Amino acid sequence: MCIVPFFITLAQERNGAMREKYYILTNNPMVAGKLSEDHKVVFMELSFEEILKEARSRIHSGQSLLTHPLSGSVKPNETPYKSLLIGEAKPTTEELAFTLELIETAIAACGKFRAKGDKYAQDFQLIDYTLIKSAVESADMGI
Amino acid sequence: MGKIKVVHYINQFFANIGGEEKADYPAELRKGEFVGPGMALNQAFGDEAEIIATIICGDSYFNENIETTKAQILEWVKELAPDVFIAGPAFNAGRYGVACGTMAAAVKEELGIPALTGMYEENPGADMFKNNVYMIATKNSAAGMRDAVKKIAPLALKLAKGEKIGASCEEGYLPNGVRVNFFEEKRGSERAVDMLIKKLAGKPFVTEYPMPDFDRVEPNPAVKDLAHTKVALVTSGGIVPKGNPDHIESSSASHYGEYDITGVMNLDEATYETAHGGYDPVYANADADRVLPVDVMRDLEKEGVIGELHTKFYTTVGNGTAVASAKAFAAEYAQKLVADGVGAVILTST
Amino acid sequence: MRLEMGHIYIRDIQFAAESKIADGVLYVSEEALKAVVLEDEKLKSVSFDIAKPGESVRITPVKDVIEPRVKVEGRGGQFPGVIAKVDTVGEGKTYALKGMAVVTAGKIVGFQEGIIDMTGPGADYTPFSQTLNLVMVAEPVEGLKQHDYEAAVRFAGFRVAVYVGELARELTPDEVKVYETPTMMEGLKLYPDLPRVAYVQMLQSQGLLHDTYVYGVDAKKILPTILNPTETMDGAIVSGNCVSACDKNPTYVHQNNPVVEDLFAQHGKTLNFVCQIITNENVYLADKMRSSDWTAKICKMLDLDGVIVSQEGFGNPDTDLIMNCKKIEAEGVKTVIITDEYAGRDGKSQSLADADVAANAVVTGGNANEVVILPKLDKVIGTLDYVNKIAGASEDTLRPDGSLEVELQVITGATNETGFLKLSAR
Amino acid sequence: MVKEIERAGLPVVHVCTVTPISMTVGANRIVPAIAIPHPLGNPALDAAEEKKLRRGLVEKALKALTTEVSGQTIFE
Repeated sequence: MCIVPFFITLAQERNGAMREKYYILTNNPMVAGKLSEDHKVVFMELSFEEILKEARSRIHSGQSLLTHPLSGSVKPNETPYKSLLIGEAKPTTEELAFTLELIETAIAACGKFRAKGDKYAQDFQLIDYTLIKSAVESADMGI
Repeated sequence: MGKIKVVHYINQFFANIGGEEKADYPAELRKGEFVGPGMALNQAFGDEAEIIATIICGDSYFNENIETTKAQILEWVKELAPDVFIAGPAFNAGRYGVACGTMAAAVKEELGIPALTGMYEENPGADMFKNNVYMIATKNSAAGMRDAVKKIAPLALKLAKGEKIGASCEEGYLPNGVRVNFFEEKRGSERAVDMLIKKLAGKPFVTEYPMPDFDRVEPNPAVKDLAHTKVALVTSGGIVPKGNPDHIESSSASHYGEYDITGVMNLDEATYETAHGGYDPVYANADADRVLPVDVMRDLEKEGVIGELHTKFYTTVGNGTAVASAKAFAAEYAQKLVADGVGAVILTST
Repeated sequence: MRLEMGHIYIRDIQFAAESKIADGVLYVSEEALKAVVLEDEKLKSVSFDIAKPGESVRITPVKDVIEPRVKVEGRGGQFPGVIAKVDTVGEGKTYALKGMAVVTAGKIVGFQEGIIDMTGPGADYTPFSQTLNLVMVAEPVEGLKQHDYEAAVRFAGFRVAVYVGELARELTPDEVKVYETPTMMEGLKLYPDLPRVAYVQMLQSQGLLHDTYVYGVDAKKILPTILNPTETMDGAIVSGNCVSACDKNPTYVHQNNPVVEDLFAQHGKTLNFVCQIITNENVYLADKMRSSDWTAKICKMLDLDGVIVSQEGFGNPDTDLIMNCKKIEAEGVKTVIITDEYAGRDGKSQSLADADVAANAVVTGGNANEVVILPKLDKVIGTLDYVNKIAGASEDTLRPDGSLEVELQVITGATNETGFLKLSAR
Repeated sequence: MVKEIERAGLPVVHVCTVTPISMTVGANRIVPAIAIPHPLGNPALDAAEEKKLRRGLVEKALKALTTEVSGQTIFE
């Protein structure tokens, strides 16, 4: 069911600027702390599954999902933290279908793993931070 | 503990009573007897198990009186209290396959007694019941009896003894949607190379993880006379009467809703809402017509554009992914729509 | 490119005053090993231990597994761009110490690394219960950040493997295997009517503890490219990935890639093993688009007939795997993909996070959610108190009788997605 | 789901916001809807305007039901 989206055209069509306007949606305090000086960060005190559902609602209302919701081999619920890049621009129908399938599958995947409490919150925050940082570097690179 | 007790279910043909002309043969219990394929099964059990009774029933009799016959047979089986119940094998006989699947699933689900059956993968009974009860894959005719018994007997013993059941390709049952680990002869990379060589040579190969198949269904002819057609509304948006009387779950709902809208001209905040947890419910709760357009359909009905709006609508809640669409429910309520004389359906999704 | 691979079989490891290898026994000096590790001032202390197949020993948390090798002829050395200087490797003569491994363990982060059981049911699910393991447990200096500690332990592991490998430089191998990859034109002339086949290897590349390095370059930063498969035998690809123990590729798997091995076995007979193609699995969706487009383009430009695609990790890479499969098949190149599954503890959930009808030829390494009971073992090398933090382990992991009820996820290499083991599922 | 209704012999039109998903699940007659939370409506409009919008969509759906199609067709 993988529809091939065309992100590159998405960026060029709009206002010509190669940089795509996006913000970071996260429930990870470290991401909010480290990235909010030079990036727009929306921090919400939500669980792993709830932040995915929040991202889904924003996609439903016309924004774009720019990162994979199951990034990182640390499993959903095993880590309480999840950050995602949300694009301000309206996705094409193909991109909407593709990213909806990703987010719905990620939400469904939460049921497969057991929550583990957050004795290692600091480590989980760091992992999630480096994952989204790698995406931010790609996003800032200009496409 | 003594020999494992087995009860065997077969149809009129395999009981040597007769073919189609005897398909109306009523259900019969033969205690202390094995019949037809029961002989081969009993031999295969050796001294580990024995068939303590055989239940025979004509395929027409069963399919035309499903509820009563099922209840009667369940009663017999309950009283016999076997360690395992075997139905069939049915090979490619359609009605026999459905009867075997129905009985094996009923014995397992309602009596909690281990049960299994066997049939050809294209038997209609296969798709219906392979995910409910273990079903040995057989050839498409009784010529495959020896091979079927060789697989049914060991699996029956394992089920009776409560042993761990291996993967479908180890035990010989039709894949039932439950992934089970096992150790292959060759390592994964070697299997991948073998598979690629076959695929390149156009030779058949068996994938180890079948992708969900998006089979195609041809479109029905267009509606000829809309002004005299009954049109029904169906939605996957989870619209239900206020308060969700049937408690339809907010995701991957286990059942669908059927609701009567006789005399209902419009859905509003006081009377209807959405049970679906997969999207922001505010707009659907404020006016459910935004998901299920009853108001406009009533206008079209009044203006004679459509014959009539069906008095019932059907509603489900999927789990959001296209892959896991609610296939089973649709087959059921589609039959009801046909039975109620519906000529066309508008299906709305969020 | 032609490489002679000399196999030297190690049948025992012992600590001794002086390091040497004599008739199959590795004698190694703890002081010398410690000196090699503590060259890096970011590491405060290190301890070594030996775990042998069949012993009642559990190693956890496992960070990486490395096979000691030494390059005796040809350009460059082991782990180019990481330990040895950058140079094109994969030709000449290399010796590998078979039947043993260097295993690095240590607290990088308080979770996620894996378990190796040398005996019991757990031993069936990891290739490293069959090797003599020289285990290194390193401790960081106070206040060292995780990033720096991960790198320090990773490099220390490679240095130890190189030190041990050097001991074999003057020996004569017990067995020699020759691997040769012809250039494009040579290959065409040699095997005009054999199908042209390549191996597309997806490398984990998402962030701290999720990285892989190619000649020292972080795989996140590469565009898909081609390698001679023999380059991987000299450590061209190394693991910086220690999450999801069951389906990450330890460096040992990169050095002994089973797909490379099994394609070479058929090379010149039923197929022409043209080359290895490497690509990544980034977090940013547009990166996935670019990398899968690029990989399919390379397959087309090389006039390939078929490829085997292997992934690494869970969830996110499923999307790249299906994208690669779809786009390569769309170029008329046939694919077989290797994956593992997360079908839930009951085996009933949807195994992959993505699916497509093009992926009609799949090999699976099994369901990583399946639960297994690991009995209490006499000795633990590393630390056990992290075990219920390891992926797939849950609060009630450590049971009263000391046994562990865990998912296969926690066992190093259990459902490896290069097809290293025989575990599968249906 | 839509396939089961078609298989039962009933012509069916799928009014769906994300048409590629409708294509994947096998619908033969597809009408693009407005948005996921309100497929046949738009809360930004006043009641009369919104009903007119809904009417348009339903009429397009009925047109799809009365049009012969040989394969999967999206009625823009």
